[in-house]
Amino acid sequence: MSSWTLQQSTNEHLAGWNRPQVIKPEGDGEVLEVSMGPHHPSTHGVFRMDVKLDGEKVIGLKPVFGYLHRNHEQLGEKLSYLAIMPYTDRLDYFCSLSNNWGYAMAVEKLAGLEVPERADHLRVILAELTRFQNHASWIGFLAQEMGASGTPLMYAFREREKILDLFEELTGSRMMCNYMRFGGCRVDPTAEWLSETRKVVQGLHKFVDEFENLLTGNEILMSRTQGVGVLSHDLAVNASVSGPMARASGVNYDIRKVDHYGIYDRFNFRVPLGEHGDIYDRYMVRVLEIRESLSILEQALKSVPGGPILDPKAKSRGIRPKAGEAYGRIEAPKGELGFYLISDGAGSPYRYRIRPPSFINLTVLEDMCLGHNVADAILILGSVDIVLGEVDR
Amino acid sequence: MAQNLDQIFVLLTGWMVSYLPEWLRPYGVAVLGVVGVLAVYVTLFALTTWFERKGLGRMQNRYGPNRCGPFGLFQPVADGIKALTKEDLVPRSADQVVHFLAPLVLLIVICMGLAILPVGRNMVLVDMDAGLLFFFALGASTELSVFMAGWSSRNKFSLLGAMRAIAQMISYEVPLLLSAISAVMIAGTLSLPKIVEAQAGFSGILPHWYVFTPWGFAGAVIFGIAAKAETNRCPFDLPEGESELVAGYFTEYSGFKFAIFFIAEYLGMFSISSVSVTLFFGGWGAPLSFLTFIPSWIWFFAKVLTIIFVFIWVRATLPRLRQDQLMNFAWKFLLPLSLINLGVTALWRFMGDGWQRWIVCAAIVIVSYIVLGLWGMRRQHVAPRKYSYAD
Amino acid sequence: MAIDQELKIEMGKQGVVVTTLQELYNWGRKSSVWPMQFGLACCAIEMIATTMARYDLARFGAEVFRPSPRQADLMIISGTVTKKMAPQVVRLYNQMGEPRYVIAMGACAISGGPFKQGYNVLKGIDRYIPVDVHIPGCPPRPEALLQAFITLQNKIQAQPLTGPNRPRHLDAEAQGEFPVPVQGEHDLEPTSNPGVWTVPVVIR
Amino acid sequence: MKTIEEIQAAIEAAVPGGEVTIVMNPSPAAQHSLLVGAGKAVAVAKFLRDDAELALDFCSNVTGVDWLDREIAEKVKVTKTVTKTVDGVEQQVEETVEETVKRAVPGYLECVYHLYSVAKKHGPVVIRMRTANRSDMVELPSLTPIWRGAEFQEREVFDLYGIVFTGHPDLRRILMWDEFKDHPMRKDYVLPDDFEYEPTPHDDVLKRAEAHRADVAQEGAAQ
Repeated sequence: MSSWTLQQSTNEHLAGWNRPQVIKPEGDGEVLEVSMGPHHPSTHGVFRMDVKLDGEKVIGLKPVFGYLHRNHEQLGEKLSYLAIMPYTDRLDYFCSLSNNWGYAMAVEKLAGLEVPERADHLRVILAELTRFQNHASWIGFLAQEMGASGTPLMYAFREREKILDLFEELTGSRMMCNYMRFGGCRVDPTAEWLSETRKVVQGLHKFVDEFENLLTGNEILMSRTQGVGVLSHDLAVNASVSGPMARASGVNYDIRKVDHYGIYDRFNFRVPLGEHGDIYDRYMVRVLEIRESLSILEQALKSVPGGPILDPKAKSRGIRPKAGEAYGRIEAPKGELGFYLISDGAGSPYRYRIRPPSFINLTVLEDMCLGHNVADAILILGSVDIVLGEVDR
Repeated sequence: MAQNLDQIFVLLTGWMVSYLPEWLRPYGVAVLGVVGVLAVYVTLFALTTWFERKGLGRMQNRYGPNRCGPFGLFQPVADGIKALTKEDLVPRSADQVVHFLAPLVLLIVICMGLAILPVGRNMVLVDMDAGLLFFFALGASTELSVFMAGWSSRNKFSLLGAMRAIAQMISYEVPLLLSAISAVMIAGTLSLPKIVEAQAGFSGILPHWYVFTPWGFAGAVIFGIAAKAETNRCPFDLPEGESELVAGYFTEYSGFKFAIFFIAEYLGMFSISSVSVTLFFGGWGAPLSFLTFIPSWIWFFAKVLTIIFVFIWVRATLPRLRQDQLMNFAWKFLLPLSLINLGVTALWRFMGDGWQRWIVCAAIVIVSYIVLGLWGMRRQHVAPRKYSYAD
Repeated sequence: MAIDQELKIEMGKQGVVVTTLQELYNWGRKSSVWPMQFGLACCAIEMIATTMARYDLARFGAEVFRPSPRQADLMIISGTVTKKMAPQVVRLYNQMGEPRYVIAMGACAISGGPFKQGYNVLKGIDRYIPVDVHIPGCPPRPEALLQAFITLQNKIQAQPLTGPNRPRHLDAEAQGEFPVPVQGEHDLEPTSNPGVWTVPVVIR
Repeated sequence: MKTIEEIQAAIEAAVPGGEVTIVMNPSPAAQHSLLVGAGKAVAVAKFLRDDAELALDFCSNVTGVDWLDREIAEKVKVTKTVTKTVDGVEQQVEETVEETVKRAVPGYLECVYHLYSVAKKHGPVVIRMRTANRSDMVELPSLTPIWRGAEFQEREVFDLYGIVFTGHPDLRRILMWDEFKDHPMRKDYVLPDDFEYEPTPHDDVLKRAEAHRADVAQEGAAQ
């Protein structure tokens, strides 16, 4: 292998509209360079930001990744298709079931498998429950980063535990569910589980109301988040920002609506959009989104049909798709989660690639933070909703 | 009997001192007083850390510490033992002397502030004529030690924390002083026991506390907010700013020095709550006329603990402000409001008794609060929003 | 130092608490273990869940998560330590004041776990720093972390303050600072700290 | 949305000399892709983004793929002059024989872009670029100036595969540390770790488990 001299980072030579602007320090130009992370209470794990400060104003910010680079992609290329499934749990460890679905869908595309009705319903139910607990915890973490001593986080985790109990009862694990299979799901839920889920979903409505009463109208929260970290519509699209973050910037793009994957066509739900693209919009879009999730959950739970949960033609163990490639993507809670698979006919993929939403959403972190305070930079990072397992893979 | 119980500590001191020779007695009184006050406040500190952890836990649906002793009451003892025996680390490049001095300076200054607090009838260590002035002078010098800590650590987070602390504490000193002055204007003295005496007496069963007047209520609120900022408590805990600056100015402190910062923070909280109790809540006076049989010092500490509870409650509820918002709040909201409040106090003084002054003063306070508040919110461009859905 | 246990229990019944300096010191240490607010990967979420309302680590006096290593006593290695992160973990450990404890939480922290075959994954943090308690699981449930915490408390309680088995911080000759590995061209250098970890002899 | 052939025709009309060829995908997913020559790749990408009908403004996924040097066995018809004995007379006869010829195909590194349109809500259009070989001609033009979303992903491809993107604003290693020299996602990368001394060898565990089972069986029999 040959080696190259690395080009040093310069933004000036490429004066495109979609590059971060360059801010010069005021006054005598003394710049304080602070490396926030990899150990920092608010970087959601082992993320690092190299921040240049003029006073408290951020005039430069470079994200540094890789502190949790666990080689998912290379491991995937050594493992069988089925053995990759538990690894997808550990990508975005808040939303293992969404990741399962994304991967299962990519393999189904690659191998041409069908999913039975019942399994499709279950997938929707589990993915929306996952979205709910992810967004609720995210709101808690955002308040935590604002310095709210963890009270909102405690309330969010109280509800999260209820949802995790459901997951555990169905799949056997709280966090690492490993539930989806190619062409369906692994375990058939009992009628009791479904009625228990209905009960929990009923209770979640009250929780969202209570949570919003606590937070949405709070003046400190509003003044901390409104007008901070603005991301324009055009930059969001150009920088491939996806998920709630893009929708907060007014990008009308929800893969559930665009790709019509699963059975999302059958449910009535709306896609909330923000106008300003600031942190408050990201917060509100998520709050409204979990309300829509609850409505999807209620519709799906009403109409779970009987029947098998696994495509009888599908074999999960020892699956060997024909040579070819497939890109499957879903609307994960954090954005577009894609899996790109190249098969050469062997038992393990030739190339296994994850398109991580939170990693790509971080592209615009510098643009959003420039000119703001350190405290705002922390909030803006929090508003992106990153999970390091997925960012670094 | 009630009289004796009320004065029990005074009598006790007198009895113990009576065994000393005549020329030693003033010193005896001083030593006993200092030891007594320190012991009480340090016990209160231990109790409050426990109370805070339990209270915070209860507000968050959990138990809080409950393994050490009954209800976890010995938790502070365990923390104390650990903090005392923990290794003391000093960064290699730190300014060793200043790094060592900073917590000491803070503790000494704050302990000195405890001396002038009237904790009960006839129970004050030093009855200064200008006690309040002395207190604020000491309060101003805590900033120095915070800055010493932040600067000497040679840590960027500490430095940022120290800068924030200086800016914040200097800014909030102004509304703190201005709101205290209105009480001084009415009482006509800077001596804390005399301010308490000025609030003695009852109309019917209600006491004559300053907080029950329009200017006093506004003053108490401003004083309370500024006090939170002075003691770096949430929502003004920016100098520590755990989620932003790791641990702010004491990031590099460990072991007992860190414990001293911890103690000093709590003692500062006590002393400033004590002063606010003295200025606006009638000091050691009973809240209702038929409750005067309960000793004065019990009332004093009950009031202080109530205010501490409000501190804890606010901590469990509110997120933190940002630096510029903090400054805006101090200079553009609290400062004008406290200046207006000074005018209202003067008006109150010169309008004489009668119901008119109640209406006029209350109207001015309320209108200025609403106008300033709306103006501030408008300038911040902060409002709830309506959201639309895609097709 | 030695107290007759039976006599002690008897006196306890009479309302007289007898203790030794060692017991008091160990009790203080074990009841006030402040963990560092330091999450690495998946297990960090379970660590957070442990501090939340349902499991409530605060009951043991450990809810004071300090973000600064100077003020923390316990480092919970909650997740995969990658080779890029390992030097920082060792440095953080060096920055903690004695007495300090380490809990290796989860399969990854113990041995690399499911990611062991990865090129950037350290095969267990005990290659560089001494670990007090290992918790298996991927991730361990919050109950497992509580169990580990109680195990650590029992371990502290049982430590004699003198003699050859005394804790490291009371041993003047014990190593205080652990060498931080360097990120080399292909791998960490050295790949383990021989003072802490030796290559296990495999008998086949 | 246009079919892949129409897109190819549109590109060739708009960008002359774009060297666009279609790579068919035989799997049921049928996501066919366009192989774009490195020379005009930026122009092609700009066309794909700005064309009113395609409007592929969203570069979702950027991937590197490593294709090793391989040997292709091909059946080739060869005409030879063979000396044969026909009817007792030696003659020179021309004969066509099928032979298997082995041919070494140089490997290459590939970069795959998945494009979607947010404005028109269609996709994916897959474009790929290939390097000349795996060792020294590993330069490809960066498409970050067209789609900002490719910035970190191209850095990642550079880090893990070693494809050098010319025109990238900030090409540094992203996941591995700066001192690292290898490109670990390449198929011929050798792990630095020696798993030989790892504890719990599997055979040993199995043997012990069997012994244990035998013990339990014996005990059961004894009782």
